[in-house]
Amino acid sequence: MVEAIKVEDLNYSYSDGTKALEDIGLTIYEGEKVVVVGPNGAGKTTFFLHLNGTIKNPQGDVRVFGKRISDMKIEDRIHQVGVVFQDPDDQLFMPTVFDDVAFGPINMGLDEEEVEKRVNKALSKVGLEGFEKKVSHNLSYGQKKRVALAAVLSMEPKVLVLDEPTANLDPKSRADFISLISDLNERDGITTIIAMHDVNALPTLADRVYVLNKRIVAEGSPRDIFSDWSLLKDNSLEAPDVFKLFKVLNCFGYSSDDLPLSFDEAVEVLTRTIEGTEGHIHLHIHEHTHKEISHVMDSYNHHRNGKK
Amino acid sequence: MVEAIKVEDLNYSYSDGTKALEDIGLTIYEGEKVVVVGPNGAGKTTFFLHLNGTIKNPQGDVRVFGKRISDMKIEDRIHQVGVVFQDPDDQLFMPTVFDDVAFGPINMGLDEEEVEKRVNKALSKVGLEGFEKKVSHNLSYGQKKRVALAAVLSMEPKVLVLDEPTANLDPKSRADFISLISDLNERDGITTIIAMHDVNALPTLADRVYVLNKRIVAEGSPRDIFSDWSLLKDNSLEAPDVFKLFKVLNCFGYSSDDLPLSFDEAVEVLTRTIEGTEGHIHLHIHEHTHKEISHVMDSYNHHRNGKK
Amino acid sequence: MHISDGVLSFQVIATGWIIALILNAIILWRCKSRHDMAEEIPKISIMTGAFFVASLVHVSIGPTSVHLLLTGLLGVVLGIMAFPAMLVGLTLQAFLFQHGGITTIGINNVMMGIPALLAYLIFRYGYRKGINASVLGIICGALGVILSGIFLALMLITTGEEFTEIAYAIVVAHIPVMIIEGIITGSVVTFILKVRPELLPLDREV
Amino acid sequence: MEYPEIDAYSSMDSPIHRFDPRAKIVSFTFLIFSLVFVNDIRVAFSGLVFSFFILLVSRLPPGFALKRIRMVFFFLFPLLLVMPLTVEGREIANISGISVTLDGLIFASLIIMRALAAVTLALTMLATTRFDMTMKTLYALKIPGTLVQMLMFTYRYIFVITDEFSRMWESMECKGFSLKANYHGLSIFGNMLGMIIIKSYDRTRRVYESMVSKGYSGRPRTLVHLKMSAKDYVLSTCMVGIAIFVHAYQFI
Ligand SMILES: Nc1ncnc2c1ncn2[C@@H]1O[C@H](COP(=O)(O)OP(=O)(O)OP(=O)(O)O)[C@@H](O)[C@H]1O
Ligand SMILES: Nc1ncnc2c1ncn2[C@@H]1O[C@H](COP(=O)(O)OP(=O)(O)OP(=O)(O)O)[C@@H](O)[C@H]1O
Ligand SMILES: [Mg+2]
Ligand SMILES: [Mg+2]
Repeated sequence: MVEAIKVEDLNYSYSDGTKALEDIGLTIYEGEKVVVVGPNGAGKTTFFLHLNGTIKNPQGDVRVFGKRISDMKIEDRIHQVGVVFQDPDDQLFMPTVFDDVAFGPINMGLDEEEVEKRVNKALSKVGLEGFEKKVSHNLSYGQKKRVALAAVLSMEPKVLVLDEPTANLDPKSRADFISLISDLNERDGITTIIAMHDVNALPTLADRVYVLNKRIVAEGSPRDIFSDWSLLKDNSLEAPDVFKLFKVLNCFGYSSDDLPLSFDEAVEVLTRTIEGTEGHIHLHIHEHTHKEISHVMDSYNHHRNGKK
Repeated sequence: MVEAIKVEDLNYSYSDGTKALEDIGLTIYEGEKVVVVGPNGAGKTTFFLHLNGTIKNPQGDVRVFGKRISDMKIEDRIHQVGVVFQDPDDQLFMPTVFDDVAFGPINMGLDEEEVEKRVNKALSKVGLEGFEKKVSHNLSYGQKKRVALAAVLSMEPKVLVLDEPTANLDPKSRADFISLISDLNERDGITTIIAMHDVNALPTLADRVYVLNKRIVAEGSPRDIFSDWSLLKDNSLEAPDVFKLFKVLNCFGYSSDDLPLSFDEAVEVLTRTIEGTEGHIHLHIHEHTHKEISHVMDSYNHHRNGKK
Repeated sequence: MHISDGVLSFQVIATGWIIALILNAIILWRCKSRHDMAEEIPKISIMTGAFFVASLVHVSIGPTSVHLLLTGLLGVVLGIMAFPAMLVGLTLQAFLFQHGGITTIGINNVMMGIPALLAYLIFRYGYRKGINASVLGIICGALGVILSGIFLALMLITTGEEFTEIAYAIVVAHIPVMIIEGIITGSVVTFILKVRPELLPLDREV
Repeated sequence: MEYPEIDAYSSMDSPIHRFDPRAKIVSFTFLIFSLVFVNDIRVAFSGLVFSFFILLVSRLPPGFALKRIRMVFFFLFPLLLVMPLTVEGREIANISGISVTLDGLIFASLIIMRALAAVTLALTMLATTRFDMTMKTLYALKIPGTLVQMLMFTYRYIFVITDEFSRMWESMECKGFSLKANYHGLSIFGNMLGMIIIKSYDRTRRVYESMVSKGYSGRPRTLVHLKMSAKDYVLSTCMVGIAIFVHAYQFI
């Protein structure tokens, strides 16, 4: 497997002394989709700043497809890694949508015709054909998010880094955005690295999860991470509702080893299990059910008990 | 029941001609918790601006506890309705936390001692005792959100209006904030009106839901609203994952009339149902199961199919 | 309070453009040689945007209302970059609102930019001498306004003696604005010092 | 607070709208610079009439145009009251010992006509082109790229900061604050302004980060497609001709 991003012994402190990253080491392979989770202030955004060259001399080793990021030419770097930040207003700084989406390709030194082709392609990927002439402040929040994504897609990066892609979006825009990102990963083979708090959306966007809290605290499949409730608790995380519910169903005697994480997966798993068990599942209360349930509830609802 | 907020025939257009609200009419009773949902740009924030007197001469009738809002003195109005906006950075403009939380009470003309008492009370409500001297701008995002809430609580409003209280919070802060708000409603009897996109958190914060999309499109209990999938589809909404999952369980022969909306409720309902059915539930595949499931999936996952 | 087209004489307008262009060229060239322009350009632009928006606020005094100039504050916050920032701000004001004029962008830049630069120098010097920053803020805010007023008066008188009385009146009319901006600037400086001191040019190299 | 919407009517159609932006900016600016230095009141009047004619040709809605032109008139109107009293010259009336002079009246009218002509032309020039195009045209006209970039970015963030400002203002008002010109009010306003400055400063870092991730290095690069036609040449020659004529006619 090709190593798309490899980080070793990365440290970072802000000028006011805040230590934001400590001994970060991780490897992300080409074509993977990886989510980074962690509480507010964990250093996710700071970590991403290392991937786009804002922090010019990283204290540690940051490699993209084998090359040190600090040795790369700007044109090469932006062709490898594109970062979409959280607030679209920070990323749309040009007068029109066209100018914003064309900004990267122009900086790459492409000729006019190629720039236009890329702008059209990027806008059609995010479903905003015909918006070229529009002015950013007339767009809705969800549309601005898409333009910000298009402005990075137009550089055709191999690795796409997204900071909180679903925040503040309405449910439809959120679902659209999620399927757009997973399409980019699955159809176009773009490696995606995402930071987010939205655990219910996480399973669709992650093959693998890193838990960051200044250091890399844990790494694993979404299922591994969400099964470890003390890890979740220590890092202010939660498990998806569907996952928690299946934990409870387990207490009622439903037995399946692979607990689903999202609604879609749940339907699949249920169907499979029921078909596999000769067409039915028994849910019942046995001796330990109540104890088991309150155990699950305590483990996963830890946050709720804090303040009461 | 006392009518806390009564709005009739409310219209609003922005100066550039954007029609944001059309013929809004609604009544919210004292002590209720109401959530307003709707897609991005539906007019939720615009509607809230009418409740706090920012829009001075509403085109329509907005009454708070029976009095027209445009006839009320500022001091009275802010004692009745407190609005917490989405972005805490827009609401914290004083040098220290104390100053921010004291801002409202000082404008109400209270004496020093009373102001201090209120600040302490408000800060302890949001769990930030001892933060008085801190500089608001240097707090974490979740803490800022709490300070913004405290700055409104210190005016001791009878009605609390919150715009997207959970956006951008990490899962723990989100859970904390949700339980804080429901405490304020349940223990202190404050009427809460909330706009949000976070459907998984909605059930805990809503007795009643209004769907807004320029007009009031629908009104009802969370269960009514989430059962009406064509309503959801037309207004870019989704149902909570737990609810959708129980719809699927229904297809497998689980029968219960009150489908749970949140994880906590689900555990309760499951336990009750299983106990009620002599200790077990059968899940099985019958003739129509597959058809029913795909029907449920199609109804609720409408957004996913759009772009593919 | 910038002067509109059609009032000043050719000599004054031309002098204004010449001084403005030379000063801007020197400042930008200096900035290019010391800083990374890729970092400076968004910084100046967005800060200019903030000042542009803030200067649209009207404060009502009695029956009339004045809008803010914020020359002193701009100098204190942006240092010598206040001068090109002022050029951008004035151009946009003339283009977007037709406030001020097109032919007078140069002279307006000088008239408001030089007081901003002076405010900056006084602030830095005073702070090094240990004068309280809030007091310095008040002084710089007030000075920025009154100096702009005096410059404006001088330009009018240079254009023709017909303007003498009006020039005096303009200086007098600036006194309330001076007081208002003094208070505002003092409070902004106090605030920034408390919340984000590194934003002020306390010991920053020019 | 309202957005600046100078180009709200730029998508209309008229000969002025169709005028090539480069030629338009050059010839209008030339004409403006010429008309503001006219010293003969009759020529100034003709200039004013000509600029109104151009405004009419552009078909901009009169309400929109007048609102902006009016501003300049109000600004300069006091001259019309003061100058006849203060400027020495031929007396035309005497109000209880104070003489009103014709020279003062003429001088004030001259200034106002020059100013109105300039603002009318400027308005017509700017309102008939999309503002982004105006800025790109400046770049095409070899105005230093650094300045044009600063104009573009500032223009964009005026909208973002206006929204931010309005939201802060709303949240202050809903806590019972109203701005009055007293110490308390002004110092609270100062805090708010300080906050706007700090937030904008923080935003500059984030914007810089996102520019860097798109390969920005400070060099201006923009795509502009402009093509002059014969019509554009004719129109600009006319306008420049008029601009020269108003000063040169005395020598002919
Ligand atoms: N410019 C800065 N100067 C000083 N400290 C900073 C700066 N930016 C961030 N920090 C601090 O660095 C730490 C990491 O911040 P970062 O923004 O990377 O966290 P995050 O994981 O992205 O959080 P969130 O989930 O809230 O977006 C925090 O403690 C934050 O307060
Ligand atoms: N200051 C403004 N000027 C003009 N139009 C505006 C302004 N503010 C909002 N709008 C428009 O009014 C409509 C309603 O906006 P509003 O912010 O109330 O929606 P919302 O329901 O709060 O959306 P969101 O869920 O994204 O917060 C939108 O079409 C928006 O573009
Ligand atoms: Mg972050
Ligand atoms: Mg809103």
